[in-house]
Amino acid sequence: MNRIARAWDSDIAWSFRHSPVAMLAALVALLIILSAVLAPWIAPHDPFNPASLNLMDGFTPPMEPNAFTGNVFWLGTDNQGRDIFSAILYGARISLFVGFSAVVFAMVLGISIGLLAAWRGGWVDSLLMRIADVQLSFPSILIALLIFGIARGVIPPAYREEMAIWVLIVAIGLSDWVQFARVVRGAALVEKSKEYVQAARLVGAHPARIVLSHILPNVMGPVLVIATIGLALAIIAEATLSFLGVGVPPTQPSLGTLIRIGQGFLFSGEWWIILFPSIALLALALSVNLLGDWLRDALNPRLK
Amino acid sequence: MTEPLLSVRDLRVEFPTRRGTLTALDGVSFDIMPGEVLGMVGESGAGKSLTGAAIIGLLEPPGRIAGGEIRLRGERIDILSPDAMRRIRGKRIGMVFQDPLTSLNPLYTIARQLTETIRTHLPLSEADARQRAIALLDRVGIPAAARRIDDYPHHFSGGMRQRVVIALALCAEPELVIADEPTTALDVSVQAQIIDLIKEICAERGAAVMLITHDMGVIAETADRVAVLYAGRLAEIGKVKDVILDARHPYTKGLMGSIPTLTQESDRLVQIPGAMPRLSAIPQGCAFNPRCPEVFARCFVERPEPVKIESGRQVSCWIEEWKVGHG
Amino acid sequence: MTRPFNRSAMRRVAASLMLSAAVLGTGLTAASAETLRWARVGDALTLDPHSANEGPTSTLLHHVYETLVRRNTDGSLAPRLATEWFIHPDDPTVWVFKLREGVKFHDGADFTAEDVVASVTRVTSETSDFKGLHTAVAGAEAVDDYTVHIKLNGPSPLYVQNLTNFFIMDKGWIEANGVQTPQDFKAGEEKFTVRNTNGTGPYTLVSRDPEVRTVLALNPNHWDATPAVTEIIYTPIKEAATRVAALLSGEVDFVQDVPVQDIERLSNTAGIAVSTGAENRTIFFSYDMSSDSLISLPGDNPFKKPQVREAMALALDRDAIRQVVMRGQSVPGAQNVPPFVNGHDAALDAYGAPDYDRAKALMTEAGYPDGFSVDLNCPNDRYINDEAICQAYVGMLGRIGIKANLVSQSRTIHFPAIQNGQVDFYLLGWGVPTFDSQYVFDFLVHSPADGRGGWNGSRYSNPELDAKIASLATETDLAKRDATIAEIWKTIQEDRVFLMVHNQLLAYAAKDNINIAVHPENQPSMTTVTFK
Amino acid sequence: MIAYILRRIVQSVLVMLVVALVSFSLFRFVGDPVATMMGQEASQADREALRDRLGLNDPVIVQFAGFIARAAQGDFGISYRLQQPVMELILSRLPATLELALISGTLAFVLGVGFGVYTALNRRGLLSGAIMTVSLIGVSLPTFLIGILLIWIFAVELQWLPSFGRGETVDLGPWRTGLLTESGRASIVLPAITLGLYQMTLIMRLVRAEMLEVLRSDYIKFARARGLSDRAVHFGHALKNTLVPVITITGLQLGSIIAFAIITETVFQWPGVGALFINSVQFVDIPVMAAYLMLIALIFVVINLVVDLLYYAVDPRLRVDRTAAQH
Repeated sequence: MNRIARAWDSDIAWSFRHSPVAMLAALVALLIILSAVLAPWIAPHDPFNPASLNLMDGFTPPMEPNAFTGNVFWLGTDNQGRDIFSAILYGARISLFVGFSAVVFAMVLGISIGLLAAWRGGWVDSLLMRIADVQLSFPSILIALLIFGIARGVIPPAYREEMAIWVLIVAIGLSDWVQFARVVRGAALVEKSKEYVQAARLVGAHPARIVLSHILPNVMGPVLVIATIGLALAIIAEATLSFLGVGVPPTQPSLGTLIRIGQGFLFSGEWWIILFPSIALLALALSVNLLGDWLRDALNPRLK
Repeated sequence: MTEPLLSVRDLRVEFPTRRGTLTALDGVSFDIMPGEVLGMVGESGAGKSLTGAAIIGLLEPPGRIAGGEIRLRGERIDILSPDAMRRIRGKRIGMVFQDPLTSLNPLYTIARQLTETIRTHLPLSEADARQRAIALLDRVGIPAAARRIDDYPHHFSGGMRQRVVIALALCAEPELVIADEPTTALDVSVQAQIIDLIKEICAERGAAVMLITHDMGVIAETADRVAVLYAGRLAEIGKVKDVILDARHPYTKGLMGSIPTLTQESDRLVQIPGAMPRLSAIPQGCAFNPRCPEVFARCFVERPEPVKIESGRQVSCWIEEWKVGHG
Repeated sequence: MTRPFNRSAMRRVAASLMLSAAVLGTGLTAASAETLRWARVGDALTLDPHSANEGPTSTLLHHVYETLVRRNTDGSLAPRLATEWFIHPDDPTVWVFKLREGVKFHDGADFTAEDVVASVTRVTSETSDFKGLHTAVAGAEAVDDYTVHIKLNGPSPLYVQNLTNFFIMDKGWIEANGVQTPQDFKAGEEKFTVRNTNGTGPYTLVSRDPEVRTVLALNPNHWDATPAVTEIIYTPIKEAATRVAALLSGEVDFVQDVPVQDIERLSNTAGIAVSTGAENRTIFFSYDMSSDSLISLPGDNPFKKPQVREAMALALDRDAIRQVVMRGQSVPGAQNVPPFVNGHDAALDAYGAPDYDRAKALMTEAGYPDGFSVDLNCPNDRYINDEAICQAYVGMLGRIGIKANLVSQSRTIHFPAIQNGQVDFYLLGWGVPTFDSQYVFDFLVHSPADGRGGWNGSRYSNPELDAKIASLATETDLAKRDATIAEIWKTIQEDRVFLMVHNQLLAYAAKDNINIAVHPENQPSMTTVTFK
Repeated sequence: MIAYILRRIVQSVLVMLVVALVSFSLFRFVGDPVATMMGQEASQADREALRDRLGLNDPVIVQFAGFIARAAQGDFGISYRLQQPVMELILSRLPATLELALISGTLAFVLGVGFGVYTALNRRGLLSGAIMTVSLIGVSLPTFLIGILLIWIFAVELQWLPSFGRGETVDLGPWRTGLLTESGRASIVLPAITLGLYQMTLIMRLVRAEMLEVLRSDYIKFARARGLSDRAVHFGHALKNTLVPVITITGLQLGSIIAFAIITETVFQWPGVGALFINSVQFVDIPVMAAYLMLIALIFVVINLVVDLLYYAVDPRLRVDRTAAQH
């Protein structure tokens, strides 16, 4: 722990303070995350409650009163009369929820597999790493689609809608664990051979304890980097799947779904339906990516 | 007295970092005479390798020469254009690195790497360059050089590879060879052979050698003179014999204690308690003061400048200053 | 003919993309005047002419296969492969067809009465999706080479109205390829007829790449006047924006399914003309009103309660859907039949404003004060803004406590699910090619039995009504028949079998040098297209 | 060498078997084929008869063996959705995807390596910064959004390029190509850019990172110390060493390009296997999904094998343990 604390105290914080890009990215990411988390309290409308929508509000341009209802919406409304601003907040909420959950899932899975491989060694290691190799060559979007397809076949239609978001999380998470596993395995192999771990083993300390107290802190840096970049990837994967129409249901639009809806109105003059969600998605993914990039450089002094 | 081949005066190397500028070398001055072997000794981080890198103009950014001058046969080389400096590297100053396993490009044959270097510096045809390369390999002791020249680096053992590296460093007949810990990465059994080879082949060609090592034993056997670096400053410089027999600087004295452990791989000087300070935390006054057994008040206040105590012998220590002043 | 791409602009982009001009070429080939590049949202489901009774499928097939009779845009019948048809003077249960002479199939075989007989046998077989139109048929007989008798179970004065999508196949070809029965579409059967055709139509099949493109070329031996369009390239483009972009960029000549939101933009684009017109098609919701347990609400079925059905009707704001979702491109109504079909009644078609208070009261009365939750199945690639209509209604239902979970799927999944009784609550559209209400009753209202009720997803079953529906087929007194139709409609409306939304308006967009009129059944024939 | 290839082939077969098991499980356990093929009203006897006919009552291992045997002959059954033999469908769509993948892959590789090398060599340059930032935006923009943007700008507003499909195609035997017609070539531009952009940024970042790593290596330092010109160091030594891992990873990327084509094909209505797959996923068209999976696995295995052999050819060290060489 104090290793992290020390690192935080020194290099990272310094580098952060002196990187305007990182600070701006962090600010944007924080802003989006905060407003997504607080969406139910700060959003003017609840776009997920169909009963609260008034169809007549549909297609209201930004900052202009609706011709029928006279209502004004900051960023306009979509074809169902959903307030785009609220929809973006709620959509980002879904995107972030899926993103974070998928990354945590991938991280837990990857770290466990990585540690298991390193600890057991032998055929367990070869088998797990071979699987990782094979999976790495299958792009995550394909694996996610496949899992989605399987889920579609296995889950009865009645539950599909409720399960959709979990299917998405599992699909994205399952497609993303390999990076974590590799880093953790590598670090664990190095640590495993070190004297103190051997000593701890001799004294009879539980392997899990050794692992948790000695190995994990050492890989926190790279894991954090992978997790950050993974978060951006997961957000984009979620948007892509929703855009392809295999993600969340249309009544609970994520950013990708909003863009899919907006695409239909690209030529008819309702530009705000696609523009604002796209900007939000780009801002979110870009800021997280910039943070990840910066973090990687900051944690890897050799690249300085 | 002949003109020095290489003359370093008040060399100062700095690394600007986010926490302010670190001074890695400070006020380092020494000469190397033609054909002479100068040993450069010190612990890791003392600045030995940096000195070598500064001389051939390959300091890694953001490191830079912040003061002093380096002259090669009287000509300033620290302010040359990158291209002019490049023409000196390999041609007039050759360099041998620590690890022969990583010094050679694994994807090219020995022949390609040798002829490429030769033809960069000498106006030879491909065939002539190859002949020269074979001769060189032969000279550095590669058996069946004509056949093995087309092998890839990984076909050679560590010791053989270092011989190839030496051949590469020497292929344009440089006047000075900087050998940066040329044996550290090698098996103990071949270390002596390589050192001998360097010494022998340079002597044969009249090239001076700057031998960077942390091993006082190697210095004792090989060098004409020795420079002792501590925390980026020159602690003592003089003839090997003098320094060994009559070390003046308390640090050198401690260092001498490590000579008998010639065969032992050790980067730390067990005889002196404590460790060399980090560059960011060099104490005020004499950098050695926390570890010095003979420390006294002045050492904490003022930094000792090198004191010339006899011809070619300098020591940076208040005790010597005091002796000279009162002698 | 406008050139779709500006050549020098093409070069500029080529240069800026650092691609060699050789890779790119110097422009796109413009379609020749005779080729019509036709885009619509989905592909024909199959090329088997008796396998899927579905609009886009029949539309394409009309270019390859032909029917005995065809319908004019005013609803009247015109000769096609039959030159004359009448009820046998001696036997009211027999329809007589005089066939056109000198017609050849694409493979060169002569068209004769035997072919019609074989086609009748095929279209009435078990796996036929059109058998509901031919329930009255007892058998067919070739009297001579060019005369066919179709024998019915009883007198059926309107039977000929059912024949506008009855495609005639070649007997010899059927036998040679072993395709005596239609492809079982529901079961996903593979058959020779799915991708091979042999009709008498004005165009022959050149190539077919399902979901990619289908190319048809002029049949030089066709009996009728030679059309202006000599080649048809039919391209399904699922994404609405891509479809519009393709027309805007000149890659297609004719877009049949113009998204309502793009009508204005396209109308204002130079070189493109948009025409709109009413379609013979209603869009409606329906629900399983007979099962005791719903798939998505096990152990209960609120749709069985009349109050619930009434409440759902009161919650439907048709005008809002017209205004926002359809952008005015629809004619809302309450009777599930288009205005120009026999049996339409303006009084029944009148609809009221939504009344959410009354609806909520009815829900409470029905025992669902807190509403209930159910799946709403919806196609997303068939009707104009189908998914958006469903979504809008989900919101409206939400206001009376009904939580409808939108399950939005491709029509290729949606339709079999309805036919297999795997949906509780769904959206469907229905066109009436016969221009008579019986068609609606036969497929949507009659209990699923006796070859009828194939699309009766509500599983509505009223034996009394079934009898009345069955009587329509053989009733010769047209006044009496119309009265029965009115009675049936009255019961349907009282029982709220359908929750009618609106009649679709169609919008076609094409290059403005192409004359193409909106077809009320949305089955435009490229033979009628002319160029300016 | 032979033994090495054999080992790799055996490994490839094992991978294929594992993927086949997944495919088979899809067939066997996801979505009851009987339920899919028969309506609700089918009788129990009918169902049993169909089960028997489909061999679903055999032991699972027998079914799996049958599946493998049929798969090896390219028989994946009939698509539930399009009622066409799956293999026929896939083969008819494959050329479209392969052409798109190859062109965008080439585009991505050439530009990716170029930009990567440039940004690595000019780390602190303004243009490098700009390229890196733009590349990050490229990574952050989902492919579908890029596609929509390109259609909007180049097809609708400027009307320079087609927005969908492959244009005119020409059949060369079983291979339907769009590259021989003007409209076909114009049609591939936007999809190829859309598909290649993301891969390009990946390759660029990879090349940059590898190149920086290589530039820090000892043999580069030694090459500089030998006085080789920047040009020789950067392009003679650094680039080649950079490209070895880059080529292997890029080779594997080709497989992912084919899979990533799913999105591009959807946006551009490109009639390839990706669009086929996504429609199949929505329809739960198991035979097509299973066959697509096997196809991608096969492509992966073949590419992997080719990359291995390439690696074997390029890297003289004959590093058999590829996993260690990967990153």
